[in-house]
Amino acid sequence: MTTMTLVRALNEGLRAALEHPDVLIMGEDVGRLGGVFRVTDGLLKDFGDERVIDTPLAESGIVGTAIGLCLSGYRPIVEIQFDGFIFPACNQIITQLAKMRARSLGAVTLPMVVRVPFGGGIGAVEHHSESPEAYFAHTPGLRVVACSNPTDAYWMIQQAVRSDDPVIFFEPKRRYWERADVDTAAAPPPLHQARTVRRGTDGTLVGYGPTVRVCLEAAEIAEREGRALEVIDLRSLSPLDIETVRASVSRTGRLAVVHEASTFLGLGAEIAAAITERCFYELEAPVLRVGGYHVPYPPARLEEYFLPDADRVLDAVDQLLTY
Amino acid sequence: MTTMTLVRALNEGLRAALEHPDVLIMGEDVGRLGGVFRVTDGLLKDFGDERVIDTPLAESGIVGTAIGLCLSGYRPIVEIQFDGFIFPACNQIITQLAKMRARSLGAVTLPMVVRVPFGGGIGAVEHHSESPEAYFAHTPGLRVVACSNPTDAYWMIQQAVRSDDPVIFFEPKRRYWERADVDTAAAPPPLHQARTVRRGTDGTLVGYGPTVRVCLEAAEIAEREGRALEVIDLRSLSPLDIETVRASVSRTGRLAVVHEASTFLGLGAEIAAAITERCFYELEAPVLRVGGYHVPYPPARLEEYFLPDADRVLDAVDQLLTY
Amino acid sequence: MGMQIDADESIGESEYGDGVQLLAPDGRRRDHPDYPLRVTAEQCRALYRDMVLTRRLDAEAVLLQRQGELGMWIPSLGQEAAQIGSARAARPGDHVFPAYREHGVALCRGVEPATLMGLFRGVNHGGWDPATHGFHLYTIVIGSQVLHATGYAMGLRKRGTEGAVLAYFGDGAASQGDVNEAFNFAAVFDAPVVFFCQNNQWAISEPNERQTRVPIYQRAAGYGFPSVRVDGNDVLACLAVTASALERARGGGGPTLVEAVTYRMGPHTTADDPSRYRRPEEVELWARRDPIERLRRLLVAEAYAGDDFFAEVRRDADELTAGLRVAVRGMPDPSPEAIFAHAYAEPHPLVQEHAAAALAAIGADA
Amino acid sequence: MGMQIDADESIGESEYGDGVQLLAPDGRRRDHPDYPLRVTAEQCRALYRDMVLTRRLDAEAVLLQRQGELGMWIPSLGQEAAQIGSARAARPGDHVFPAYREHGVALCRGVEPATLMGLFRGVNHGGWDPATHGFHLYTIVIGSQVLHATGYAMGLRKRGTEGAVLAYFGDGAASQGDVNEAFNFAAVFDAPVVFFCQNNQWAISEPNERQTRVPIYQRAAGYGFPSVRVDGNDVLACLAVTASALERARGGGGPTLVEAVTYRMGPHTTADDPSRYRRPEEVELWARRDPIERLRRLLVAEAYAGDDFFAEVRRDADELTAGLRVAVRGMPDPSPEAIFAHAYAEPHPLVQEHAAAALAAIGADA
Ligand SMILES: Cc1ncc(C[n+]2csc(CCOP(=O)(O)OP(=O)(O)O)c2C)c(N)n1
Ligand SMILES: Cc1ncc(C[n+]2csc(CCOP(=O)(O)OP(=O)(O)O)c2C)c(N)n1
Ligand SMILES: [Mg+2]
Ligand SMILES: [Mg+2]
Repeated sequence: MTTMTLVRALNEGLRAALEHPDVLIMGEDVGRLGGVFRVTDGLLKDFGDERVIDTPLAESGIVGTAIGLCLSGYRPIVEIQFDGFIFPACNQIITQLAKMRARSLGAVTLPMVVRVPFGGGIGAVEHHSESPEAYFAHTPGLRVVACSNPTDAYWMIQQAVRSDDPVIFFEPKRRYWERADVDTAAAPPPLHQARTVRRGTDGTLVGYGPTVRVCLEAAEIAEREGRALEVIDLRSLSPLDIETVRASVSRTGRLAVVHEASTFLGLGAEIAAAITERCFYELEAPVLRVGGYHVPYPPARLEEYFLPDADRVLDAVDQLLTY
Repeated sequence: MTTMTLVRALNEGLRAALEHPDVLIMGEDVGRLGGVFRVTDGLLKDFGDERVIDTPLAESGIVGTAIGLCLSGYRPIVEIQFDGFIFPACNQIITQLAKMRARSLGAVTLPMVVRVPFGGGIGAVEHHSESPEAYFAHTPGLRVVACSNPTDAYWMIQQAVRSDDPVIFFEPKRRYWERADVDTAAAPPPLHQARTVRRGTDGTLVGYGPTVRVCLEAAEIAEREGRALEVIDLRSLSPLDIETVRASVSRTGRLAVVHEASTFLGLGAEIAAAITERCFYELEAPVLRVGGYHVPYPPARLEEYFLPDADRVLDAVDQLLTY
Repeated sequence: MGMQIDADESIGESEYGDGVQLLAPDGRRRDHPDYPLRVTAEQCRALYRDMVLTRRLDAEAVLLQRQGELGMWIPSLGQEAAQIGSARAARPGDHVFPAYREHGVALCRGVEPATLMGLFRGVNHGGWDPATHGFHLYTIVIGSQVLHATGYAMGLRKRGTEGAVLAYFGDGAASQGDVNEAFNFAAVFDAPVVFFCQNNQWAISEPNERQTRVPIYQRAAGYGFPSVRVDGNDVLACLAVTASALERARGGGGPTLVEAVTYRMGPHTTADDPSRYRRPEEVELWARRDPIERLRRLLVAEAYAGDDFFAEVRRDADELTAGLRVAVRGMPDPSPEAIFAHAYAEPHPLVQEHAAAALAAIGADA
Repeated sequence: MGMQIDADESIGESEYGDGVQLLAPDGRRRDHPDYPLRVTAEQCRALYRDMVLTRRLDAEAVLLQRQGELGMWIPSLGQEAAQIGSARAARPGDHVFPAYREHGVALCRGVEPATLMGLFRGVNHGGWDPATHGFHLYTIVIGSQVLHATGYAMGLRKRGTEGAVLAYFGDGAASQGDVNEAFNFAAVFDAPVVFFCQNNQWAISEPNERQTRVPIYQRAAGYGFPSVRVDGNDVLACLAVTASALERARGGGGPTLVEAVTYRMGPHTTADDPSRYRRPEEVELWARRDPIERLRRLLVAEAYAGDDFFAEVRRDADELTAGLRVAVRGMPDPSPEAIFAHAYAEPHPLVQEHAAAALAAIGADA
């Protein structure tokens, strides 16, 4: 059991992954600098510049050459420096990375991980607070996960690297510096399994990445008001562990989904649709979504009004309980 | 009243739009060839090569330079040759086109239209049958529409060109050669208004682009079985005219949404979530989604099994009626 | 607009600048100081045979398309020298990344012609195993494969594996960001990759001058690696230039860009109508520069081959096309399960759910 | 790894190849056959003033960031000559597209320093009107603006408007597909655009040799337009070279690429720690090549300016920074309505719905 930040947990997880000789790390500033968030700190020194590669500044080039490296037998872990900079790589991710296995009738395997720090709340300038997960979750052929805490970070990155499918790996950047005890010995749950992080009976809150903590905060406040909310950390966005959510909702009858991306066609929409299909008679209220508004992410001084917080979650809970 | 194909209707609409001297047409093969689908046939000849521009083969370059042309006072209509080739332009569309107005506090206006032939059913090779609309509908700052018939094509393209916001304009490529009488004198409905194309009381089918006809076929079959289905052509995907759908569902109590994109985080998910919020007590059954499976679009010889057809829609209707 | 057409039949300095030529249009060998190619009669015959088989395969595919056996075809007509010359320069251990028109290259890499046609018939998106053939799948999104090729080459270098990569793309593709990023990655990482641009003058309806203001091969210098223009209708020049570039790559010399100047004699695809954008005289001119005829002249002039040989090649081609016809016609439609089988390597519950629902519905209908 | 450092203080042939220099590090004028620049004492003083104001503005912003008044700052320290020289070459009717470090250029284009800081304070994403200043908003996604600049230039040409476009980007940006596509579009459409690359040796932690194998200015030839390398710490050379390129563009001569060799003296941003990746000696060496000091030497040696002038510039800079301090500190937070106000030009029902809900909730809290 070691106490570590989420950054450090990722670093340790990557370090463990790099023990496999085919694993590579690629990206902008991942080597000498150790990444702008220091997630890859020290890895160049310990594994050398054939394994930890500072690339030219070109996201399409990074993902595209990483595909070629997969084809020649490597398992690259690509870092996209910030969420807003993944879009130049969209063509390589959506038309190539996601489809090449199907294209080849299974002959080709692309075991790539694309790491993306995501979400707002760090007071950054434009393009540094985006939540692009729905684009990739909507893309068949990809797996998409998001960690929310150091322990998951440590294990999930290793599981993602072991997956023979491409995995888009979202890291909650505003939680990077949160600490927790990480048990590097205990066996982790499967990568694509959601986790119930708090039990409750009056309603269910679903979050992932940075909003798991928001849900927990809301649940704590609600408890003081005498309401027991269940909180689920999705962990996996594609595939969704919809069964864990369904089981919860079938007990609580009420569900709110919380994320930072626009609610319009965000994960909340999918979960609402899927849960309503599965729990039509058990739902006491429609599934509600608490999330980003349908406008570009605002400047830092306004982000507190944009980001879903415990208040907004509790408003949704109130609304759920009016039904 | 003139009978014309959807291609011809678009051509006529573009021709009308080009009467405004700031309107440009740009893309690959849009000039001399008139586009691979002939949508821009004859426009180079009639408007000259300063207005109708064959560009280098680079989608990011096309959209990026078109943004610059907007800034210098033009209203470019960009053609993406096929749905699967929009992804190299994702960065320019998502981080620039969609956000520049907000970035500039409204000082900058980008009146661009990006035309995209979309959807399957024409027996094409890979990347020529994609349905990427959800990526753009999820992107704040964009407007997204899809026409389904010649009359709408004629009017909607002109309305899109007149919009001061960027519009992603989806064209149902497998309906390109369908004919209809187009009244070029009658005033069209607003661009972002859905249209009820068939009245019914037993359930509502919502489609857009190529699936409107699929819904109509299903409704016709259902009628013979004594079921009256209402069919709505969404026309606009962002913003959604959710009120038209709500009004219908509040009468019919049942809804299925039909599209070709993966149902996972597709438009159907959003509509299901939004309608369940609005019609919780009026829904007799959960909203069902009929659409693409969560795998890459299959080779041509399998597309009949992939594309939602009347049978699959009717299966969903049957299911809706079991509740 | 429209490309400049040289009245002269030859592809000479006037039109192609420094285009390397080892076989003049009249079939005579020419020397080039940098490419002292020695070829045997046998090698020349083999190249001829490859080119004829490629052309016949292509013609057969056009027919099969007309008969509805293929949904679409992308003719390689006219580009046989560029494809065979370059492909025969590669070794079995090299890895080749095609675009989608490289049927001659596919043949050289041992892909069964019928297998190659699977994707045009619409039974799959590419039915061969890239590893087996050292020949990647066709890539339709223009330029994307050039980055894959570069990454593959980076991998070879990283492992210290003997071998080089050969990446094909077109004159239109040279405008894509991905291709230029690939040039830069290859240069920075000294990747053993040969970029082989078949400049067939057209990107669908757009002529060269809509893609670039200067010859494409000149692009490489700005990224810091050498390049060469070659007469793409001269199979010997294509062979020599590509072999030398691959050799250089294998020896640690890094990337090379080869621009092979050739011509797309047919439509862009069987769905295209080139009469809308190019003049018949241009096509006629290039017909007179036919790459196969050029090599035939050499074979005859040098007595490398007699009537027997030509008859044998014809028979081989007849056999190939006859077999192809049967194989393509007999190619069964895939079962609906194939829609779901290969999207993911590991189980995916939503895909399983979708597959179960779809297959049940199909079963119910049947 | 690590860049080669020349022991010599001067930026000469040895390190910068054909880098144009009109002002030697010791402050003496040098001639260059292609750039016969005649500048008056007044012009030199004005350039000096611009550079000093830029530096002081930058230093003040660093302070304001430390004090928490700005969320982040991107220092321009060391790049004043490249920025002022090039910006002063542009006319009011020209249009300039910056990346995000071009504070000196912003100053020249008349953007209020406090306005410039809005985005770093986090009150907006860019608060000036690009049309008013002929100065586009800062663009953070690397390379994207270079295509906008090219399109804008295509528009100027199309309308026959007098004017040219000046596009800024960095050495790292030169690796992006978008920048290379922009080069090609500009060449093909003969767009009146000057691509001004400030090669400040670093892209965050990555040195030039991770981005390119050869000097960046060489890229242009492969796209078919001229380029020139210039000593980026020589304000006169930057002025002359950019003026000549803009003139060429205005006259229908098409694009030019200028590579200004300079140095990022500070961290990448205030959040960066350059000690992790570069040696202090390198920074010290470049400190001795200071662009402002160089021009000061000229002013003194030629008696273009006396103590009065330098004192006046100091006063002006003090005034500017004092005003800036007050203005930035007094800059109010935007109201929550601003989140929704500018996303769309025309009404959008979902945005209206979201705005109503959000503002009601905020109101209820307040
Ligand atoms: C990214 C992308 N954009 C557009 C297309 C449509 N398209 C297919 S082939 C082609 C022209 C390609 O020209 P070139 O690279 O010269 O190759 P050629 O077809 O001449 O062999 C175009 C525009 C595509 N396949 N991919
Ligand atoms: C597309 C994209 N990828 C990554 C980043 C993160 N990033 C910001 S600045 C920078 C380095 C840019 O270097 P250069 O172009 O040389 O400009 P400089 O900062 O030196 O002025 C990087 C990688 C970004 N802003 N945009
Ligand atoms: Mg071509
Ligand atoms: Mg730099």
